[in-house]
Amino acid sequence: MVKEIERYGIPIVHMSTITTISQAVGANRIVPTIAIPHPVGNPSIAGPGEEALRRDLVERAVKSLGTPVEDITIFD
Amino acid sequence: MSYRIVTNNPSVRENFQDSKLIFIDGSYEDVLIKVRDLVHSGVELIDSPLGASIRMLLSPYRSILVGTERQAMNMDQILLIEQSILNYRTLTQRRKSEPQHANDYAVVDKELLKASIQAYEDMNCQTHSKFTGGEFLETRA
Amino acid sequence: MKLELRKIQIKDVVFGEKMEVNGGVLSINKDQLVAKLMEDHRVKEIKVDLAKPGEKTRIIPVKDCIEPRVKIEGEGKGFPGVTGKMVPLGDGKVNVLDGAAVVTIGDIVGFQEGVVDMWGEGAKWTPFSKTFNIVVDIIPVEGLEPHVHEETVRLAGLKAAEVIGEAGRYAEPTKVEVFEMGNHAEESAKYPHLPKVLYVEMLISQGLLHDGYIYGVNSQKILPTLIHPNEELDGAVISGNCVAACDKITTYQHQNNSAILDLYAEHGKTINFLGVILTPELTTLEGKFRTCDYTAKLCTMMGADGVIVSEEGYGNPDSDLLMICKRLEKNGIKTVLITDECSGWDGMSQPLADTTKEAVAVVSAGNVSHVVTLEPADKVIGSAKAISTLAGGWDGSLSEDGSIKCELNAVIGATSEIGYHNCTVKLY
Amino acid sequence: MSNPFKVLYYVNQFFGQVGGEEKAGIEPFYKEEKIGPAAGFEALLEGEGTVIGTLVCGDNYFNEHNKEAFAFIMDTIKAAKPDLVVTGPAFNAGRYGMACGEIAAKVTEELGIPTLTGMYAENPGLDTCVSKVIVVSTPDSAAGMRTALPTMAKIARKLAKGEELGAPEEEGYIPQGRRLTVFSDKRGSKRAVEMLLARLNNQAFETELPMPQFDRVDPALAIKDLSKATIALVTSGGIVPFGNPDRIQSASAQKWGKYDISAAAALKGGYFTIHGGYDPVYANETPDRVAPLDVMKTLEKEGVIGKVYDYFYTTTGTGTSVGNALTFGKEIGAELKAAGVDGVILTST
Repeated sequence: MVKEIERYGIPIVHMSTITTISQAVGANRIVPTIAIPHPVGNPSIAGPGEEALRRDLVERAVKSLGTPVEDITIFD
Repeated sequence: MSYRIVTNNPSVRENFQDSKLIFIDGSYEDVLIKVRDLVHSGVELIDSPLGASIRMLLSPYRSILVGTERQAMNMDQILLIEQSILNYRTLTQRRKSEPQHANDYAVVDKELLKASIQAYEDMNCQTHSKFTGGEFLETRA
Repeated sequence: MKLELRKIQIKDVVFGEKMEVNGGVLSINKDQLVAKLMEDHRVKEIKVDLAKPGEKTRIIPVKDCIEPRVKIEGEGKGFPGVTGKMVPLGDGKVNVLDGAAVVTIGDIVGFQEGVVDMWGEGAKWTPFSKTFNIVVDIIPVEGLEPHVHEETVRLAGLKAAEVIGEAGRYAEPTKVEVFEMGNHAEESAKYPHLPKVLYVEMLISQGLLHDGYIYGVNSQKILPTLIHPNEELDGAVISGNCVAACDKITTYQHQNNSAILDLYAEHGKTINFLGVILTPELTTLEGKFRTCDYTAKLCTMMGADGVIVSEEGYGNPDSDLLMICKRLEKNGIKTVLITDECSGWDGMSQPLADTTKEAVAVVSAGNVSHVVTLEPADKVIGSAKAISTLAGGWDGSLSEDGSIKCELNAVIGATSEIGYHNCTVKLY
Repeated sequence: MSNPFKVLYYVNQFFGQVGGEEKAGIEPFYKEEKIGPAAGFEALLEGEGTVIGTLVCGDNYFNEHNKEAFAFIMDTIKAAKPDLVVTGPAFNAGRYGMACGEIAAKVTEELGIPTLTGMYAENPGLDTCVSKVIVVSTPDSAAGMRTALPTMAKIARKLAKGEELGAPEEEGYIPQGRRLTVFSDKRGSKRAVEMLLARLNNQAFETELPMPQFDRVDPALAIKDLSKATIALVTSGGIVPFGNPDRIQSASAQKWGKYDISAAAALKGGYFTIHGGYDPVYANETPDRVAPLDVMKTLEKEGVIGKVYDYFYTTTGTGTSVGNALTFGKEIGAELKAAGVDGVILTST
């Protein structure tokens, strides 16, 4: 899916826990996430801590879209 | 050195202590899925999930060794088990079950398990596996 | 080491009074053979039958194939470490009943396939349709533990080959093949400019009906080991009746390992053949690391420029195969793999259970899921029950005229991963 | 001699002799005549087959009014009942190739009529049909008509008679991706030794089992000004509105969903997961843990990004076939492109 969307020339960032899979499916911008059942959250710190964590991850993803890359780049 | 056996083989259930077993009342694929869930939660995958012969891939029973403790998630092991499930489905999609041979499959599965446990105990080490075999194809995402 | 394989071409096989070869006709004294095999108190009954190329005969379920031979000069009677006293192999003169094979059958477990058709469509797919087969059906006493049952069948087959091999003791060979190779220093001095090549032979080593043996040692218990090609050609490696019919290495195929023979043929001409590394295919991931690292290390230590790696089985051994390849290529050793593939009935699925980009040179010995149709046989040696297993794999596989649709998977030696057979895969 | 088999031919406006690019918008029409390459094609069948008619459609019309074009084309073919449908050859013409490929694939799949087309190996239309229909390999321009048509005619005769085709390179068609077991004149070990010798001597060799290729796409250009950018949120984590209105499958998804989130501040409270591949408890508590709409809306409010795109897209990852994942990506990407979306965040479980 990643590649097909990027083929339209739209930058796409893949937020995924298993970065090796992201690479295998052809993502160029990758943000590693927390865990498979909750990639952008962490129930064990539910509350403001979790919100801050999610914001951090999403900001990283947004910034990656504004960052020129030439090859697979992991934003961690 | 501790392990648990994820199995749907009744003959394995009869021959091993309950504390060693995660018994699945289901199919070979259900065993793989249980192993997948465990690996995702950080449990070590000790055995390769699929057998070494096409014949045993058609077995109704499967027993797989996993670790006992949750550790850091191992991406390569996750890839391996995920890919194994996909391969398993491809390989068995055309096959019928062979209830007449269930007992034989149970015996061979149990014997292969014993060999695997022996190999694991022989190894006498506690390092965590870092499987970096091939680059598994993945269809996720 | 110098091994002479003195080939006595067998043109026919008959039952007779004596054990002998006369004018290319192998005569077998059935009673003598049966009596010898019945010495094992675990054997309840032995049935012996013959199957010749072209006959409408089906043999099923085949456990192992063994070439009958006798050593007429040098050490080693039978299979040292298994049926005979332990001695090193690889030197001496051996009389070989070329074109004959002992084929063992019998239910160790009911689901075992393994068909050899001596005629028609089925014959094309197995190399053992071209041999004169002495089929030995081994029925053990009841209540044997499965490992003991397997061992009983294994030893009976090896002994049968030994007893029948005696028939060739005084026969004149039709051709003599000499395999001679000095130590590495000598060979490298002789051929300083030839690239050094090793052969890595992987062996399924995972337990009941998934084992191989080297001088009687279960390969589960070894680190990868270096062996002289002559030793394998002389019977040092035997099969453990693996359930993988199409891609197991039968004992016959170890005795006549095609990868060894084809590398030997180039030795001193285009390559300097250094030897064979036997590598176990283990079940545990840690075990796989150990053997794959060790195999790559041996190849590097030996200074190999090129390596051929052959697999046995399908599934988890694919990982070993590719892990070895990856390590060798990273060490700068050019590697060629021989494997078979499982790309589904339509040939559209991913062929291997694993993949690595370093595997740039791969020989495919066929798709194990390729479907073939076997005509009804006039005579079946073995078990009709096994045919129903063969035919019962999926709906509609047994048609009204009695022909069977089955996957290559069930045919002995069809997709041999030591490259013993001619199957390959083409992209359509 | 039996009756000649009936061929229905498809061409675009150019080969249909209607006109060039200026006529690319014409609607499809059908004539019981041999138009353009159809005439030459029939002659090459040497009396074994006859062209009963030619369908002509403008390339732009086909691609822009796909549904309407197909409705007419399929109805025409159903009524004409040909034994074989031939489209093209399209050479390297992209839009024409898409039409030739899509029509050939759909006719054989839905009507069970054998089809045949011809293309240059890099024509983008190839992907739409190569696994389902025989595509004759042609040069990249119409100058190759003279070589393409005889090959197509030869294969057409075999297809119409139900004869099996030989290997792709012998027959002249593009490999369909089926790996078939055949016999080699050399045993496997001999082939391995020869391959190794070639490698050792730095000569060319051909692997018999190419490793699956990880096709790569060049990274798209970065967004210049994030504060003006519209960002879309997509997930393969199976997050759907309560009740799963589109009934998206929990595994092996056959479709994707699209939901208006322009008025929502977060997914929490209106969405849950139907994904069968992971423990759903955490995602059901707070679906934003899988698809972080809450944070994206905050960033929108703060002006870090210009806007969150009005729709959120979802599907399930587990077991979704590669083919489906490709289709989903293409379809979703096309919508996002059309809507002028500047960037995409895709989350996976």
